[in-house]
Amino acid sequence: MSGRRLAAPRGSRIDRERTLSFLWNGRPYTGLQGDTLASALVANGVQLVGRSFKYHRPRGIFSCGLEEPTAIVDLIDGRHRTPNARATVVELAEGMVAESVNCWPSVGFDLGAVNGWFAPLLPAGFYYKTFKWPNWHLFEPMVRRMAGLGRASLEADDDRYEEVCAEADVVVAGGGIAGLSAAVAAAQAGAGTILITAGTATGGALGWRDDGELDALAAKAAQAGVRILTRSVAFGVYDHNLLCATERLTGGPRGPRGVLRERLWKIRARSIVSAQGSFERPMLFTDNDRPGVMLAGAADEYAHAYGVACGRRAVIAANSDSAYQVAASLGAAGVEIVALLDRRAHADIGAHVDGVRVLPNTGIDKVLGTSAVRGCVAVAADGHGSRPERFDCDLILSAGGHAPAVHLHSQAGGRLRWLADGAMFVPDGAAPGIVSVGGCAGVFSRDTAVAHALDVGRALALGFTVPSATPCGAGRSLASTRIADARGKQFVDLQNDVAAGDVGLAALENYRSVEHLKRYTTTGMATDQGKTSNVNALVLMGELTGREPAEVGTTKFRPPFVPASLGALVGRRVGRLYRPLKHLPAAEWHAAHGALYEQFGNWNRPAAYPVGGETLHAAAQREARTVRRSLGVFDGSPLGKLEVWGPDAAEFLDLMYVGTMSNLARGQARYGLLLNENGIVVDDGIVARLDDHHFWVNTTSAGVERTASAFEEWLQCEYTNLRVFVTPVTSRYGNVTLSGPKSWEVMAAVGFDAGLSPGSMKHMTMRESALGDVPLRVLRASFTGELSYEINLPVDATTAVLDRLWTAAAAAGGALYGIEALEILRTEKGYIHIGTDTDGTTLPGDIGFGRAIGAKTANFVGRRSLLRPAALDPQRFQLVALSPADGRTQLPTGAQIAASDPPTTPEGHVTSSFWSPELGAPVALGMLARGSSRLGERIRVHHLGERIDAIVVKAPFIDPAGSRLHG
Amino acid sequence: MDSAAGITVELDRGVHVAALRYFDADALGERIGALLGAALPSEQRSVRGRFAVGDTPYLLAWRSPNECWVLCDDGAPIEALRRSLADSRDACVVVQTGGILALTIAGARTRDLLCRLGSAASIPRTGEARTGRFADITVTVVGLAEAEVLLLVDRAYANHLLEWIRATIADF
Amino acid sequence: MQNRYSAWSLLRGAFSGQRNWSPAWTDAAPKAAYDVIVVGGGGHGLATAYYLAKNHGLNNVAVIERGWIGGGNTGRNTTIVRSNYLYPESARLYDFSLKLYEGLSAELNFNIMLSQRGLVLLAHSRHDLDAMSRWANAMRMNGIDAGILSRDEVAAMVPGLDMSPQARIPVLGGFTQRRGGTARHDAIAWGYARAASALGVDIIQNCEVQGFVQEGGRVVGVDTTRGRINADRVGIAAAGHSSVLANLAGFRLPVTSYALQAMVSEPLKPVLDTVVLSPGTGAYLSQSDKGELVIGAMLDLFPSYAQRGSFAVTQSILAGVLALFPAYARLKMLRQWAGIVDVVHDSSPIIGATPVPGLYINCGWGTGGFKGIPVGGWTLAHVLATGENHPLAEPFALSRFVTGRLIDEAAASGIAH
Amino acid sequence: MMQIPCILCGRRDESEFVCGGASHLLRPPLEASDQQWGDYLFFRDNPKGVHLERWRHAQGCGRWFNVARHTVTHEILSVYAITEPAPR
Repeated sequence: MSGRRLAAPRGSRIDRERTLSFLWNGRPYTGLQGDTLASALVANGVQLVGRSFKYHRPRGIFSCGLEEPTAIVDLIDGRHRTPNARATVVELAEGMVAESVNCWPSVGFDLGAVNGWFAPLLPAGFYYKTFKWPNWHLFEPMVRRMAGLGRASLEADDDRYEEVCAEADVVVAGGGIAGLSAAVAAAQAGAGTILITAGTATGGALGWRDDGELDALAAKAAQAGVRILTRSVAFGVYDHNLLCATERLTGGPRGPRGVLRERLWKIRARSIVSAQGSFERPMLFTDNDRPGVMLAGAADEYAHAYGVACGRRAVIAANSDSAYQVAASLGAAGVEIVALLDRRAHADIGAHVDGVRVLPNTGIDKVLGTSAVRGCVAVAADGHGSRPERFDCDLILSAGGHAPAVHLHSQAGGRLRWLADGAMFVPDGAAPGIVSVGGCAGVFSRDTAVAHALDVGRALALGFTVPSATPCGAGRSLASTRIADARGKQFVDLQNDVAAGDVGLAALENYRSVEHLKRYTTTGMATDQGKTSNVNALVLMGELTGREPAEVGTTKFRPPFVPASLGALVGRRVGRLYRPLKHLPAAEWHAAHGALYEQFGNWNRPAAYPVGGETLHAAAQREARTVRRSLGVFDGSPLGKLEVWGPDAAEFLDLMYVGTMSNLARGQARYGLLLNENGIVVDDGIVARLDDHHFWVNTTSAGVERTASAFEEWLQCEYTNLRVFVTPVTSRYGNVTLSGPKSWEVMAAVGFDAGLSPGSMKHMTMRESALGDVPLRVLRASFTGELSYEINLPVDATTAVLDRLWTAAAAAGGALYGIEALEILRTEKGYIHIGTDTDGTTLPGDIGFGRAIGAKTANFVGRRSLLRPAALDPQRFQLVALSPADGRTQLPTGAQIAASDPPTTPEGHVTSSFWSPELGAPVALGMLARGSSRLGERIRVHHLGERIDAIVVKAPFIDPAGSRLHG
Repeated sequence: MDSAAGITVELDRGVHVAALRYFDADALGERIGALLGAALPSEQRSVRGRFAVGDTPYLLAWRSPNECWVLCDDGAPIEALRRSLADSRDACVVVQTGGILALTIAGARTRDLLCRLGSAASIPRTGEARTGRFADITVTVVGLAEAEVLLLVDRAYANHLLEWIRATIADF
Repeated sequence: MQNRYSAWSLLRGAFSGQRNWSPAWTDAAPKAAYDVIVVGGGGHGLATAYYLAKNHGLNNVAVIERGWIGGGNTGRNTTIVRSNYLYPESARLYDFSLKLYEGLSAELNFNIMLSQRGLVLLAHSRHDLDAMSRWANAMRMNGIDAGILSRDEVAAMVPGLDMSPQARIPVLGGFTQRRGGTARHDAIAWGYARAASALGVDIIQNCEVQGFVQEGGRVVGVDTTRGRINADRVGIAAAGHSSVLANLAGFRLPVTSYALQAMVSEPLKPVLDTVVLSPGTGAYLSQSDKGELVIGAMLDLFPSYAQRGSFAVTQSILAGVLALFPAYARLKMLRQWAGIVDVVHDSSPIIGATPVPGLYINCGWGTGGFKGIPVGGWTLAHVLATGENHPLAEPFALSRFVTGRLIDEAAASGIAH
Repeated sequence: MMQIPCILCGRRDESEFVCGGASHLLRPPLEASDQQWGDYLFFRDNPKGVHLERWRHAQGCGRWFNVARHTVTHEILSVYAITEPAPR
């Protein structure tokens, strides 16, 4: 318990007047407004916060930012859990509930820690070498239970997320002094500028060091109109300069509707400035994962920004001049610096600090203490020289140099180079559209960074290019942060428990490519994405294989720079807004009349209208029977409707459809089959000629957009000489369909024009008519085999006309019918449903259109494909009608046809199958090899092990002469 | 009508819409100039005017090189326009009333709402008509004034658009 | 000499300070000539080399890899293995592959972590139910395990699915192949590489093919960044880069390269046991043994060789995931990447001869190459060794794009409604 | 996510467009051989480099147009009308 709150004035981010209470692992604590969960835990002396992934070793807080590998916690609010939050960036809030992950029963006593005893048996990749016998299945459940960090809840998230799009001339990712300078300069030069900063204000991680310059810049930014997004992190650069960021919203108290939790920003910028700073690189020494070992800069930030001391007596393990600044600064804050052990030779050290004992060429040989640091033993870093020396301390600070946050630069396609002096990867030139400034460009001298950033901002605003910065100010660091002859475990990746020995094993086993290293050892693959581990891992691999870090290279940087919540990435696209669902113009009317809605394609449609507790099946049977006996009323509004107009419309439709449309007389209609260029049937419909150059085209409900797109593509890209317009009018027209012998009787009763009577209007014709002042386009076509009228009318009149027709139909003993009854009726008639009876292999000849094609002289889309050997194969599947041999057993849809039991090659399958209320027997359609020549043959269908015999029969099942069509 | 601080959203039930289709806007210009008293809008523009007959105000919104939408509070002038082109082989009018719905959005936060529906590049300036992806569906947005836009959307998707808007402004 | 992997070898490792291990495979420098060259050091190429040596006794074989082995789609996929294909030709091919997978850990002495936790396909409409009935029955006829699941059975197998009445994407039932599951992708590459290397195959990394040397119209070798290497039989197994190699050899393929994205969440305690595929939303996901949710997407639908992926597709696929699992909104995406897949019109692979005698190809697996690795290697090895296409691969020859005998596995689940 | 410069509407987000694949394919007549027809239907250059392809501003003006785009960098080098010949 060595962490503690320091006295004012330390703590630039906290408000000492405002206390917040929170629960940590079930125990109450208090923190201050402005604390992170991590700083509050440190202030309360909590040191052990989690357990590592593999060995369940005790772990503490390691950093003060988004690179945190070990302080991973679950946040609990009400029914919801947010797993794997980084305590170092979680803003403390009143009533917060947080707990450790990956430990049981508690973080202090974790049974998983037995793994640590077996650590020698569990080197990198051990699972590739064992658990094979007798079977991985035996071991896997145990492994799965052990793995994973946080726990997810299965309660639907009722918080909300939104997405905002923006444009900017310049967007700056990072609100430290370099980013702020660039933003101010750009805005002052007239550029529309957005600045993205992670904190609650600008200033960056080093903002607490401010001497007034930051405040002045922030004032200038406001004055120049820089739009500042706080609590935001830019996580990805995508094609053509799209920068994406998430903004954390504080939202206020949680209501019953949840809160607006996060906002996704999609910013299209002319130029992007990356100013995301750098991460401190840790030192590799034995047991460098113990609670109480942490990054030096982090301890400094806790002390000054949060007024929290992470320990009383600190030893600093250094490989970098920055350690000296930390020593001085922390010393001033009241943390005793026992010693500064510098791994570098005296000559390489470019800084100094008063009053601190500095030992050059020295590193840590071992850390004393398990759940908390009690001290350490230092030795000569090069393995020669003085004898070990023991230091008592409760804090070990690791200062291995810095790794610039080159992520955005690299995501944008920028290359990296290894800077040997500073032992870091820096941007190698600029990537298109993005410039790095400050720490992420390797510029660690503040004055140079500011000067360069101002130049960059100004130049980008004016449309000039700027030379990349020359890295400076980091001093000399060694690539290797490990002492010679280190023994035991030096952790490279703290969360995934990858130690230096694992890297050695990867080298020994030839997993030497940086990608193999990553995958074999899992280094860099934890939730911290390797921000503190990647450079150490590849430097180590280089040492072990005699290569420079530049030769080893880095793995590719990909979005996201920090993990982004799925909710934020999705925004409003949840629930009903996931994908638009289309509703009928008379949707409420149908609901009031008992419709049982189901989704068909993206339409919500009545499947049936059950009455008196009927099942869907019973309702559909009744409805289908009623259509055949008297009449039914159907809402066909989703039916695709296109108007095709132009001097060349007839010629065009001939080119599109298998059927010929140019010889239709005015008012006549014809069935059309639409193919793709590969000859496959993709849609069908009815084409009616309204006028010489004006056609009405009905498509399937789901196929209209595809058909309209295909028409446009052929018109715009191939038949560019044809003068034709295709205008979709699906939503303009409602469609009320009457079907059944009494259809006309009911229409006549309602007052439809006598010219529409079956006597004067033939099957497959279309008439323009009117009902009162409602203009109509009435099509006589039938998908049921009964006398049918498809009444197309202005959409706003749909409900009224439907209601009038239904009133009369009900009086005449009619029924409303839904999709399910329609399926029964069309199957009884042997009418196909594209996509149900056909699939991605069906050619027109397979469904009986061979002769129609032979009769047509004109070319049409897909025709040439019908002449290939595959199309002429006599073994092709062809549409057939099927009846069960016993006359009773319904053939399951999807059942396979085969003469023998499996395994065998099926010769077809059942595509549509229903119980016919009219026949009192099942009816089915199917595709069968050589089907058209097998009438009367007995076949066998197989369904989930069940066998049913069936007979190939002649379609249709009902009214073979087709006389019912004519009323 | 829906509203929140700085914004109102209203579905305009009375608007009549037609698609005016033409092969060549220039060639057609003279013929319908007499009817509209104005030239057809150029790319991504909208035009406001009054029908020569009856002095009824209309709005034309560009959709494509071969199409613009005609909006009017009265169906009669649109029907007159349709009839006057009935014998043309160069142009036609397809009535879309009821099939295309119009939403008016006004108020200081209009742009805040639009950039929560779609990409900044698809948002029109005043006098423009831009068709683009908003709320994941296709919407034509007409910039009527600095803080006022008209959204034209296929009826089948209007509910979806309205729900997205309502959810968004509830968090304003 | 390679170690044999076992619990005992790990114990020896524990006592030797892990110094007992030998390289998993040896990096070879190219020789002047080989009997067979395999271009592409991914799963398919390495498996080809292994089966050339194992099944056909051809040890004088080189695998040439432009980068690092397993670095293409083998290391960039969602690790799903299954054989739920509709047509007999595909069913035979993919089930042969799955059977090889089932014995692979033992055969290669490398734990590929084949985890047959089953896969569930979700039916979101009655049309889907019918299509799945056909699918399941077709598989059973072809001798492959398959079953239909009721809505309740799906709910029990897949906790967290939105089964509420107001769900935008309703779940009406589903379909399962219990032998489906996942395998550890890197282990496939490394396991084949190690076994091939032990049989004498040369694995040559960082060696890019720049041309095919032809004499009298026949292939006689390859020009590479490390010089000319001769062989009169050359196999290409380069997935998304197949067209690039074909162009070098002077012919075109019926292939378009697209980016296919995948992403993982942060690791979680177990929430999802099976592989879940939702054709209706385009999303498919599983939870890895490490605890990460592995999420696969649909294609970025424009030609691309960039291993990035469009953010619009990322968003759309995650929206699909949240439509199915509304609780997952609180989870975080940890990594996202893309592989370049070789998409063919009928979504079936191309295996066999090319227009250039001596040059053979295995490509066109599109989004499903991982599950096909063992059979892809087996059949490419067969044609390289014998000059005859393997019977399993015969229907998948390049000639089908001329005859029209496509094996349409993409559209088989139904197109228009 | 790319921005595609529509020939009429200017730069818009990729999600408003659909890509129609390779451009400048010559459609053979009915008399073409199976080989020629297969070439037209299926066989593509599929270059790793500049690709001439057609896109439609599907959620905008609906126009098809040609795009010269690099398939690795996704840089768009030019856009031109659907009826224009391939740039050299």
